[in-house]
Amino acid sequence: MIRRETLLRVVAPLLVFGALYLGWEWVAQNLKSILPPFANIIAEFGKRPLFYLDNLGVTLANALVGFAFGAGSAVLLAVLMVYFGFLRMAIIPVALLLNVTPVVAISPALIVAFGFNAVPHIIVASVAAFFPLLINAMTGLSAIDREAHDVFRALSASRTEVFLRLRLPSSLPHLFAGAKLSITSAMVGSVVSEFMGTSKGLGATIVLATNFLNLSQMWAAIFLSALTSLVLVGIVTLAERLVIRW
Amino acid sequence: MIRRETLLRVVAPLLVFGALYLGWEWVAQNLKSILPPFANIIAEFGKRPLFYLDNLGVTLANALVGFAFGAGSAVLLAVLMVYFGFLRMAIIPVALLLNVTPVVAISPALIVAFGFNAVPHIIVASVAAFFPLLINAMTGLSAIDREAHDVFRALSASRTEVFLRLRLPSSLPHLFAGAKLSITSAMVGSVVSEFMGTSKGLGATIVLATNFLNLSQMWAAIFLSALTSLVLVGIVTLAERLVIRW
Amino acid sequence: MNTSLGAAAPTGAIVIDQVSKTFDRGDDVVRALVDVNLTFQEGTFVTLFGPSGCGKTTLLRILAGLEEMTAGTVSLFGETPAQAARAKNVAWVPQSAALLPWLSIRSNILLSQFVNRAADRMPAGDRKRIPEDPDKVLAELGLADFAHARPAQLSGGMRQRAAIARGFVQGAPLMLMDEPFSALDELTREAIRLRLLDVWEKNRKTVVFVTHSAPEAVLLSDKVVVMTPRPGRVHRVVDIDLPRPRSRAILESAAFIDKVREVQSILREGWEADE
Amino acid sequence: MNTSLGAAAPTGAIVIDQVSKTFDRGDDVVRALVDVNLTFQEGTFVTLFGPSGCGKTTLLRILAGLEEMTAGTVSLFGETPAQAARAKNVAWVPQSAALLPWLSIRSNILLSQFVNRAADRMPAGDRKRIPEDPDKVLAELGLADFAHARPAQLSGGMRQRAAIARGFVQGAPLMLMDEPFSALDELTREAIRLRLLDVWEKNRKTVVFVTHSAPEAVLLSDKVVVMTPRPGRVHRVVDIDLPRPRSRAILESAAFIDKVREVQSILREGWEADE
Amino acid sequence: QDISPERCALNKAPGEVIFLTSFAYAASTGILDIVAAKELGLYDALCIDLTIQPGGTNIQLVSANTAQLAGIGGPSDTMVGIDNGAEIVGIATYGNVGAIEVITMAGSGIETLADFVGKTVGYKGAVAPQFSAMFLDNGIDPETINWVSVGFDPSILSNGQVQGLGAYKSNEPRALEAQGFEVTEWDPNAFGIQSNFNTQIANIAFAEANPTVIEDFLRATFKAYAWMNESPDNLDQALQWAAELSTAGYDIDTSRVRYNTEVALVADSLPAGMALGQQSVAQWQPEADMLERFGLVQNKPDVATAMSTVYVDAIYDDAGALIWPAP
Ligand SMILES: Nc1ncnc2c1ncn2[C@@H]1O[C@H](COP(=O)(O)OP(=O)(O)OP(=O)(O)O)[C@@H](O)[C@H]1O
Ligand SMILES: Nc1ncnc2c1ncn2[C@@H]1O[C@H](COP(=O)(O)OP(=O)(O)OP(=O)(O)O)[C@@H](O)[C@H]1O
Ligand SMILES: [Mg+2]
Ligand SMILES: [Mg+2]
Repeated sequence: MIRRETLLRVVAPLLVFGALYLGWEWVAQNLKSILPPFANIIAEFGKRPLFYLDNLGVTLANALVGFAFGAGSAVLLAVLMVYFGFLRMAIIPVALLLNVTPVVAISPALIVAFGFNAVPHIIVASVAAFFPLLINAMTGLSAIDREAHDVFRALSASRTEVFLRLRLPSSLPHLFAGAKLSITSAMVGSVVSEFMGTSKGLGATIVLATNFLNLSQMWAAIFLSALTSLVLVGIVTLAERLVIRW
Repeated sequence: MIRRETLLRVVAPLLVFGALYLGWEWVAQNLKSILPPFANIIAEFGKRPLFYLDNLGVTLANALVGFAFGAGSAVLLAVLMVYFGFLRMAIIPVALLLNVTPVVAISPALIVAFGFNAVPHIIVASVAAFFPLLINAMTGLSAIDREAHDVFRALSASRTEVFLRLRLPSSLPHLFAGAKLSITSAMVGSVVSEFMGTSKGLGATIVLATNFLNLSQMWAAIFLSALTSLVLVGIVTLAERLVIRW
Repeated sequence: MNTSLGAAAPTGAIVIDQVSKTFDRGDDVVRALVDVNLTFQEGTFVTLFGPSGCGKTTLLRILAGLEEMTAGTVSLFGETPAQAARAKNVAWVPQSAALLPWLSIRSNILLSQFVNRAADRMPAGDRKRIPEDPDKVLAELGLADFAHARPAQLSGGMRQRAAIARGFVQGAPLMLMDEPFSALDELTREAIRLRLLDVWEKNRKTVVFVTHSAPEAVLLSDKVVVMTPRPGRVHRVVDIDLPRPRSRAILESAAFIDKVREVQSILREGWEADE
Repeated sequence: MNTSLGAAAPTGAIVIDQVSKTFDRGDDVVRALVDVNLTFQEGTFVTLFGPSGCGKTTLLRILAGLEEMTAGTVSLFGETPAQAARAKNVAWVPQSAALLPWLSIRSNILLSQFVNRAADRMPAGDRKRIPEDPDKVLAELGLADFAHARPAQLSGGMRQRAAIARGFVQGAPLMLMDEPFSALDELTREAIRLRLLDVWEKNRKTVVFVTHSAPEAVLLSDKVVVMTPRPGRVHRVVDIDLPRPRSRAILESAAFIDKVREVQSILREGWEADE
Repeated sequence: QDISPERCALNKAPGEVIFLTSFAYAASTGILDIVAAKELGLYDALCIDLTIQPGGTNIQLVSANTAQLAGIGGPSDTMVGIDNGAEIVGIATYGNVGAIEVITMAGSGIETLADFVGKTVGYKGAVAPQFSAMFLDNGIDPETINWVSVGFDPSILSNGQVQGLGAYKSNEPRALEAQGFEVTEWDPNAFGIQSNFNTQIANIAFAEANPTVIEDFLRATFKAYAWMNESPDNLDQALQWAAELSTAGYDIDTSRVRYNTEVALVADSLPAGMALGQQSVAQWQPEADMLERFGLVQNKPDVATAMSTVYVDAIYDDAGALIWPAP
């Protein structure tokens, strides 16, 4: 049974990816200016590995720094929001509004404000990372076992003690779930922010390639960014397994 | 107590929005090319109400049609995935990959493929709407009460009966939660897709305004899209209240 | 232990013959039931009684066709569990009430009429099921005023009564109840127990009932099947020969208290023999 | 009903004086407790017994300082509940074990030492608490082999024993237990009951215990406080004058069975008077 | 060092100066000359610490002084930006003729401007007022045309996704011809619409505070422009530099054609007595009138303040020759 399950888990996606591949190649053969042959994309990486590595490095660095800021401030705010109802009611509408705003549209303004350096890209990545973690952290930090909380309260445990010994560990599963969404958003945000204001990074690579109709390069950069996101999610999942062992 | 709570719920966000407003005005006064005075944005709507209404109409139509397709196919797939484990394992990796791909980057290719009409914009909106609803629908459709399911099984209820009388109603809270995320994504996707391939819609309005530093118009369009998203979420919430009365 | 409750095992009986059940749990194998043999005549109230993990739920699920047995056969008045389920001839009352929160209580208890209509079209001769009037059942169980309420508006005890009502309305010749009162407090439990006794004594369906409570088992049953765990076996079947109809008064009687003590010590004896 | 269990109410006693508690529920007001008066001497095992909703949990939470009373006063050996909690002089054993899943059992039962260190620095004279050796407590409760296990690896009964161990390790002069066995099955429950009896008879802390089960109340207690709901009042306090130490044998004794029946009928009497 | 120490100090004072290209590192006048000047070290020689960035929202970025210099489409863009409050000034304009036109496929059935009604026409960024004027002057309401914003791939025209395409005279028609397609060009100039192309803009405050930087930026740029015109090898060297900067498969042959086409447009349209980059009110005024006519500006543009002739005039001697080295 388990054997069959494992097999399925590998075969099923392969079949779908296979079908997608055939569809892709058909388009690449018949509508040349839409998709390049898949082999060309792979060849791209072989041709200029350092080029892709460099640009990935820039994007990834912005994404990770942005994630650190966005996720950090989201968790911090969530903590404060759990303790101060006022803050909760104050922040949520603003966070909601931020979440429904197309950040890409604001990225030019950020470049104007912060110049041609990593800052605007990091800000976009942070903003993108912020919301999913805020919501998850809030849920996680609020959803503590009521009876365990009673045990702490009956011992007159301080707020800090309740936080460190109950709230924080209880919220870890939610925090990791949020982090997975958040790091993907940060990566996508980082790529999209590079559509303007820089000539480095996967986003800039995509734009340049689009301008010059270099489809292989464009798709190579798109896939590279998608795969990197998956790897990042994988790393967070691994960290989760290491941390949450109960 | 309840009175004070309600007051807080209104006052707290007002305070934050007030602070944001002051910050905004400071920037508008001191860094003219980044933000326009807030009053100018409001004035924009007064000056050309029909212009904004027309463009909003285009964007909203694409977003809603895209939501209908994306959400519809997500729910349909989720249903199939609940019944066919093979499909579940096949689709999830593809959906994940799709979710981590910056759709904006693909929108030019879609325009090339589908031409200068609403189709590419609707596709972007659909793709954006797809993932959140897929995940939520899957969770909702799988998470049925085991004991209620036993009751159905002991009656030899058919799969269709279990689906219609147990799975579907049980999953409604999840479906609505997914729909809220999904409709926001569809709206943002619709706006962003209009950055290219059309001269109509809020996205196109933003791009045009940005090119000529028409900041009031740019921000008017951004706010209009954000507010519309909030209204859409509100409508879904209302529908939820009407449908889920238990 | 080979326990047979009747010499003959005609169509009008429940026959559990050499039933075993093992679960695969990863590399491990859990023997939930080993060689269970039981026979009950129609109209009997049987209680499966035993400590946690002795396989009570597993056996009940096998009768309901919710679980496949690993070995052995079961006949429910001449049908296999699967056939009986297909004909809606088994009513299942789960541990939690498991009502559908979006339906009114009345719609909830009519569930058996909404699903598996094929069973309703079976030739009248084959049908062993006589659906009951939902309003009558609701009234008997003290829920008449709540027919149009939603489950969320009811207390735990009322919800559990509704779940029992759902079983009765189905009108199946066999009713299976898995610890239907375990989530309730003692007083509510006592009240609902007496209700069940009352309703059951009027219609006398065959019932297989699971409980952890010796007084509950003795109060309700004609036969108490005492089971032991690791692996799950039938330790002894105790006949409860207290007169019927029974009422609250019986709870104070010496015969009752003795029977409870007997059942408890048989349980303990099986448990200790096992340890 | 005004019930006083001792003429004098010295420092060495728990005095509950005219305690009332109402909850605001929207526009509604729920009277959970009305004019409760109780006095217990140190070292007494008291059980609050009564139907669901009679305010047992509410009273216990007031003693633990988890809930404010609306009227009245409480003295726990001369301290208010808040003061007692601040000095870690009250051990709280909740209904579910509420262990922290990320800590080992040993770390879990040491919780009282990890938090509120200020209480540990109080002048020795003020300290009423004598923390116990965790390993000794684990051994007494049969958990010695599981000191380094995680809660998820334990059965429900073992988890509940760990929660009780956590209470004992704290060494507080007053232990409050809210239906600590209600989630367990009857046999496990009986075993853990006897364990508790055993350990308690060795150290004789003051315990206020809540249960729905009359045999449990009678087996463990010196005094059973029978309560009635709507609103929650003390109906009668029953002295359980069975000799100590008590053992499993007592369960079969006529005196025990009579006491159980007496408590049950007092409960029913309060309940019926109320309806 | 081709500059006096005093002037060098002045040029160094503002620190890093950012120039935004109008379109990546394309082989256009106003982009390639700057890339070449940078690579030739001419800015360094004049003590300007110049950084080249591919642009985006150039008007906004220069107005905010996030970048100091940028190339944009032409005087119209400059004046619309200023009308919206941009603090920019035009410092030089390359071509005195429009660089853009509408193209259609030959034989597509579009024979007159009237045939555009109801057709889909692609544009980049915004619909150029030159196009609107061309249609309106010929009795066709531009609103009856379905304008869509497009990217830079001209195959949407040959594939039939659009029936018309706003294009650079130097680029898309040439590219399509190279692929063997025949296109019809609808040049606003031919329909009597006077315009200009490629204006370099600067932040007003920056320009006023650092006039020597502006002058010497133009000086070095035009020096490189001349150097590229000196020999095909020089041009190829410059194209090579641009190719290295743009990471995306720069097509040098196409780019050479493009650049030469633009240089020809610039040279052919240069009014008598003016040197490269020089501009005048007379030259800008038709565009200002056009903007006003189409309501693309809220206030009548003041050409005299929208551009400044002082910087570019200062780098030429009386004979119209570039002064090198700098004073
Ligand atoms: N689906 C399953 N997979 C693996 N093991 C199972 C499964 N269901 C039951 N078991 C095991 O079979 C044994 C009998 O379980 P069962 O639930 O029938 O006991 P029970 O008598 O109903 O216990 P309880 O009183 O706790 O409900 C137990 O050891 C249990 O762990
Ligand atoms: N936080 C609360 N808000 C409102 N009402 C409450 C609250 N806590 C308890 N009550 C009400 O107070 C009454 C007493 O509740 P309590 O939980 O003390 O009863 P109990 O005797 O412990 O019942 P059970 O046996 O079900 O645990 C009930 O009517 C209950 O609904
Ligand atoms: Mg069970
Ligand atoms: Mg309680």
